[in-house]
Amino acid sequence: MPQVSMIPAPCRVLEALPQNAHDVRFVVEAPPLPAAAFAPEPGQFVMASLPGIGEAPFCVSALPGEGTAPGTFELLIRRTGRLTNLLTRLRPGETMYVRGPYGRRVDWERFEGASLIVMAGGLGLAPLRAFVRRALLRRDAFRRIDVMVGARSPDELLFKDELAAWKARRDDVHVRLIVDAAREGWGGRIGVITTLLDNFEGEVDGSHAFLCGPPVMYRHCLKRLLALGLYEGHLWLTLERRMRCGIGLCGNCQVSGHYLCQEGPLFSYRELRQLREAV
Amino acid sequence: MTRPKVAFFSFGSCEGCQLQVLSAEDALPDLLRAVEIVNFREAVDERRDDYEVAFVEGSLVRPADVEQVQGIRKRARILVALGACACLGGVNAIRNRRSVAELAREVYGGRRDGVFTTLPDASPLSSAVLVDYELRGCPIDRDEFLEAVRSLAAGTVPVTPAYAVCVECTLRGTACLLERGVPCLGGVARAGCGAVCPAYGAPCEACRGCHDVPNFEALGEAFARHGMARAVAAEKLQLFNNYREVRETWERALPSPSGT
Amino acid sequence: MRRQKAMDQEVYRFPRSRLGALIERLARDYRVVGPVRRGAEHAWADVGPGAELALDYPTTMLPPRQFFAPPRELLFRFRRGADGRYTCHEPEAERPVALLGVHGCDLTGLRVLRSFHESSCRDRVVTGRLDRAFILGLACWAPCTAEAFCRDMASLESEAPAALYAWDLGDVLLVKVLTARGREVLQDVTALEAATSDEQVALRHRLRVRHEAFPSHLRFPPDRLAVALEAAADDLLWEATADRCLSCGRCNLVCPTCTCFDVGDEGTLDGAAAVRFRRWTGCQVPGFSKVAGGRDFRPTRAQQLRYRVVRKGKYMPERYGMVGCTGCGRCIAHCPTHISIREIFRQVGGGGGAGAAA
Amino acid sequence: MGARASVTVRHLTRIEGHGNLVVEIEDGAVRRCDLEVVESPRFFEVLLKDRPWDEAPRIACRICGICSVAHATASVQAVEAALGVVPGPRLRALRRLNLAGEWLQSHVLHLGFLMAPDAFGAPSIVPLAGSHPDLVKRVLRLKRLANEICRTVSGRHVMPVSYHAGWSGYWPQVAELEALQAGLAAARADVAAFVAAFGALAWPAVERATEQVAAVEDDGAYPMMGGPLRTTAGRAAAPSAYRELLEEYLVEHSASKHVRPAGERGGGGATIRVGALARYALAHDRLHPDAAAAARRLGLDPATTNPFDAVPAQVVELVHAHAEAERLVTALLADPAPEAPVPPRRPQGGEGVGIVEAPRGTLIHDYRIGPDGRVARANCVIPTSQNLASLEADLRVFAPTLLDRPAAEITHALEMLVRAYDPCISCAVH
Ligand SMILES: Cc1cc2nc3c(=O)[nH]c(=O)nc-3n(C[C@H](O)[C@H](O)[C@H](O)COP(=O)(O)OP(=O)(O)OC[C@H]3O[C@@H](n4cnc5c(N)ncnc54)[C@H](O)[C@@H]3O)c2cc1C
Ligand code: SF4
Ligand code: SF4
Ligand code: SF4
Repeated sequence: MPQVSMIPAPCRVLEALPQNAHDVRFVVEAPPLPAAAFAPEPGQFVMASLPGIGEAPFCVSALPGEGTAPGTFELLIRRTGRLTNLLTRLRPGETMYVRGPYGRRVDWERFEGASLIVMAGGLGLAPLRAFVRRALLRRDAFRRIDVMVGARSPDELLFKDELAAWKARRDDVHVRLIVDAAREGWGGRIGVITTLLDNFEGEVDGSHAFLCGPPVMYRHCLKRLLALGLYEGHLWLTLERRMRCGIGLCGNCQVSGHYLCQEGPLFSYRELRQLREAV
Repeated sequence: MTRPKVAFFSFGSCEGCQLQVLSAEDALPDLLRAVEIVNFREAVDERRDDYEVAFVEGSLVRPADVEQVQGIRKRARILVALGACACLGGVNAIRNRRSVAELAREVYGGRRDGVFTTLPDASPLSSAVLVDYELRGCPIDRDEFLEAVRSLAAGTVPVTPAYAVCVECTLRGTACLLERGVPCLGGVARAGCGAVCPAYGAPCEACRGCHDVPNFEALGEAFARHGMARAVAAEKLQLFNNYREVRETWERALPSPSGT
Repeated sequence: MRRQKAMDQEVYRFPRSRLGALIERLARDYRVVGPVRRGAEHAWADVGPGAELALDYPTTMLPPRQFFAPPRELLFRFRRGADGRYTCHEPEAERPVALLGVHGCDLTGLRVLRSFHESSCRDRVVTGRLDRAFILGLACWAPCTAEAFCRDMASLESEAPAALYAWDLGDVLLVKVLTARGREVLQDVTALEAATSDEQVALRHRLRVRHEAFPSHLRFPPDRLAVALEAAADDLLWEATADRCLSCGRCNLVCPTCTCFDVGDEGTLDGAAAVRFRRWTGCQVPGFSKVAGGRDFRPTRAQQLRYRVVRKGKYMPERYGMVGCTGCGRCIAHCPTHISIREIFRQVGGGGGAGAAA
Repeated sequence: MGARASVTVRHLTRIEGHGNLVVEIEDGAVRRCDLEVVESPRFFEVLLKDRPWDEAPRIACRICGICSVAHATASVQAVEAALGVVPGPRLRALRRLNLAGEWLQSHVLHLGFLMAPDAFGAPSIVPLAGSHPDLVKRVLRLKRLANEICRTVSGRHVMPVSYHAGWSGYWPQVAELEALQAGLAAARADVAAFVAAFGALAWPAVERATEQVAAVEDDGAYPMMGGPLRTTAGRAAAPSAYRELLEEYLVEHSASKHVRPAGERGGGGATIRVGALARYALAHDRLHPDAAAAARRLGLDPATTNPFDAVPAQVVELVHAHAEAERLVTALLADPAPEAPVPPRRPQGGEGVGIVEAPRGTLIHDYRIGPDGRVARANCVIPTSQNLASLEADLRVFAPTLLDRPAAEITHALEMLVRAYDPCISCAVH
């Protein structure tokens, strides 16, 4: 395996679109890579940093050329601490420092011909958005597509316009939204995301499911989907761990000896079940 | 990034933390470009109240201190506690288990009216106001201070190590004092100082308080293993961590030393 | 057999008085480092005037990995250009290092370091330093500390990756040539005289005596650890042991085979320059398994302690082909509460795991 | 300006600690002239009590951030006196080097940060950086050098960590001493520039007789590491008998004790003064030749009692401290191996007094150590406490001479006098 440097490339922010009080959607110029082009796959991430402040992993939430201008990609960054306080304040024309993409490249042929179930809680939609976009781009390769999105409140919902656009595609993709609590004016469902599985009309047999969200959501959705009969090798989760290097060196992301930054962060439940302290 | 207006204040303390600020020396010109100092009694005449960031040193020891720090809190957008006295009570709190009358008897032969007024407990700032950030240490570390200013001026939060002083001691290759029977608190103490004390031949006395997951029972065991009474660990913790709420974290785990 | 083999290869006499000449020779090409006395302890340090090479040292607190992956290392500097953008500048490669007097456990440690970096986890800076280093190995005649168990971990007799390997017989050292570079250096400072038959007899005798001097603490081979640790995953011993743990992290930091690091930034107040550096950390250092928002994925002390031990005994051999513990005993000797990986290995391996050997 | 005037400055700036200046003038006479010390005590004498003696220097140094090396030194010497430890010559040299570093640090801070603004008409050193960039650069460079000396010897300047009875927790490496040597050599020009800058200044004159005190060393060195107390009135006392010379007493308006000459001499309002001027008066003939030359250049009269002459006296001492540091570094380099620890001859404890000349004057720590290895009693006599009575008396002499000036000027002049004394209020109250 070739050595990958930890030196980032300066990347111009093209658009900075606040989603709510703490999430910002960024359209970013792809890093100019000398050898290969910057070609992330769904589920992969980049390390983004600001000099003198720090560096952190962020999932690519829209891939270059997949509904984006070529040579650009998107990140969705939530303000939570030292680095993200400042990243979320970047304006168009300013620079963030990016290296990657990192993480396992999932072979998409394995999903073809199957139905897809996507379940995203909160920030979990950031990585899963890239999956849905890829699937819609190659719509013919899949059978039914179900997208379930949960959020704490309607304000917290990410990519609202895009969700509406997906919804408008009707039977192309079955989009259902749910929020923990709502103020007046919310016509949709209220409750936790698992309840969307209560009278699930989609297909389970032979489907692939993709999950991303807070740890509690994993525990409950996992149980429900397995109970519905989903094969555990078709249940995909993304794991969050501290990652300092992204290239399998720093060890922070280890689970049972596995370096998630390289072997993940996307895993099938079948793989994860073997790993102590994984979920 | 605008240039924040900052002020320095001090309560019961030795003013060593402020001196550490003045010891920024080669970084002072940069510091003065990064912030506008509007109040720093130890070094400048000017005094204004339009500060955004207040750095406050010292423990609250007089009734008037409480009012004053509340006033500072009202004016400042960000309040940073500087040093062990302000963050923990520090050495000032060693006295907290004695009455003020007893203290006055010892030092002033019982006289105190008109000379001074003193609160029953020397307390950290957090006993009276909300503290946004703490720069620990007795004294604070000059580089940590500059890093904190840099972070605040940039609009984000300073970072503090979550781990033990032993980490820094080991990284700099200092031979462990505890292994030689010296009562070192490094195993429970919060790092950030660069483990200067063990490197210069003195045990760590936890002037930065404790790290994120201190195990005081194990500390007692470590002391015992190296030929000291468990109570010695408690006695050492009294040096900087004797303020009521801080003491409660370790008191139950360790036998109290006799007579104190 | 092994003892025989030692004699088959090129083994030469090296008068002790030539050590100074060897250091001088190496200093032409390398930064020369060896065990040096510091008060009551020994530490790896530059040898030269005022810092005498102490080949009779027991062991050091920090392992030789400090020269290949330093405790704190500058990754690169950021410099702000006229356009406000930063460019990154890596530091220049330092002088290669010559390490003198490395014991079997630490030679093994360097091999583990390499095996880690030859898996998917490749660090060109670290392997580059390993490639360029010159190492003089040194045989031990007795356990360096009461905590050492190198014989159990099969590292006592390790010789690679040394260029030269020495047996210290007092006035003379017998030196085996292991690499071409080793031979080149050796012949610059000695006449490549073969060991006398007396010396060969003396060496054979010392090796026999040595075998007795190293007691066996574990009664099973290290390759059984993986299975034993798996079986003991839910043993109560983890909790009971962790009750004594301070989470001080010393066990991680002193270990010759720990590789984890943290990354941090620092910068000047005017923002004109910044550095990104890495610094040793480990699975028993508080905060290691935290993610943003404060959640900890391996929150209990018992889980953290188990992780370290299982990584050494199971994950590392499974993934990198070498057991991650060399038996150097550092983590035991330097643990404030003397938590002993040897004792844990002994307990889990004592015949079927779970508490069987309490 | 009417017949009545009053000057109250709450929380004097550019001094260490909290003090208020209260002056009331009526019918051309000064009715009240007090330096109120409103700092609350931290009760260090009680904090030291019952603590193991090895901790004493580390607790005591927290009395004051600016002179923490002096406190650590006085404290460790008190412990050593109580335990019967006689430190070796090289350990004493190491400690003296650290004190020289602290003198340098404190005098540079006082002259450069606190007095220079007065002298050059600025409210602080910040605008001085624009008007006198060269001086400010030198101030910062010398301060850094002073810090570096203390860091090398004791880990840091504020709260030194290496002080133990009979041994040092750290012994500087040859390379570290060599770096200091180079730094000190390079700083000679900065020191000379200080003399030049301050030599050109004129200060007011306040004439009032006072008895000046310093601990004058037995071996002929300029007062620094302590020794018998001597006064300009010809009195003397061994360290352990300091009470025969000095008497602490309480006043209503100050949380700091005051000090006067002991015995009947204290009756008639007699005052004492310690610090650079006192040392100069008592031992000017012991200065390093460079410092003596600086004194001549500044025209500093050994017989002066004008408190403003403390400023040139500090300049002279700054030269001396620098030269002393150079001498000591060279001596330590000649024999850089650590000195063997000296064990206590009287481990069961007893009484001990430790005296040093802190930058601001004579500092006394007086302990009793019990057979349990703990401090049984502690008393600390602080330079500023010894100076307070003298300072107030000088204010009373100075204030009437200012009456024809506007209030702001009176205030400023009086503040300058207070600053000239370089009071350290945190210390004084402790
Ligand atoms: C695979 C993966 C994908 C992710 N994808 C996304 C995403 O798409 N969107 C999103 O919003 N989030 C994502 N996250 C989470 C994101 O990485 C975190 O929110 C981010 O790391 C928070 O960093 P912070 O500095 O703002 O927060 P904090 O909680 O303040 O983190 C602490 C910070 O302090 C600094 N620090 C800590 N210790 C030290 C020290 N000793 N020295 C110097 N500095 C120190 C570090 O730089 C660290 O960033 C993802 C995480 C992972 C693992
Ligand atoms: S000397 Fe103290 S801080 Fe350092 S490793 Fe030992 S116990 Fe920890
Ligand atoms: S685990 Fe302990 S005994 Fe094993 S190599 Fe590491 S430090 Fe040495
Ligand atoms: S050295 Fe011992 S006490 Fe410290 S973290 Fe390791 S096991 Fe725990």
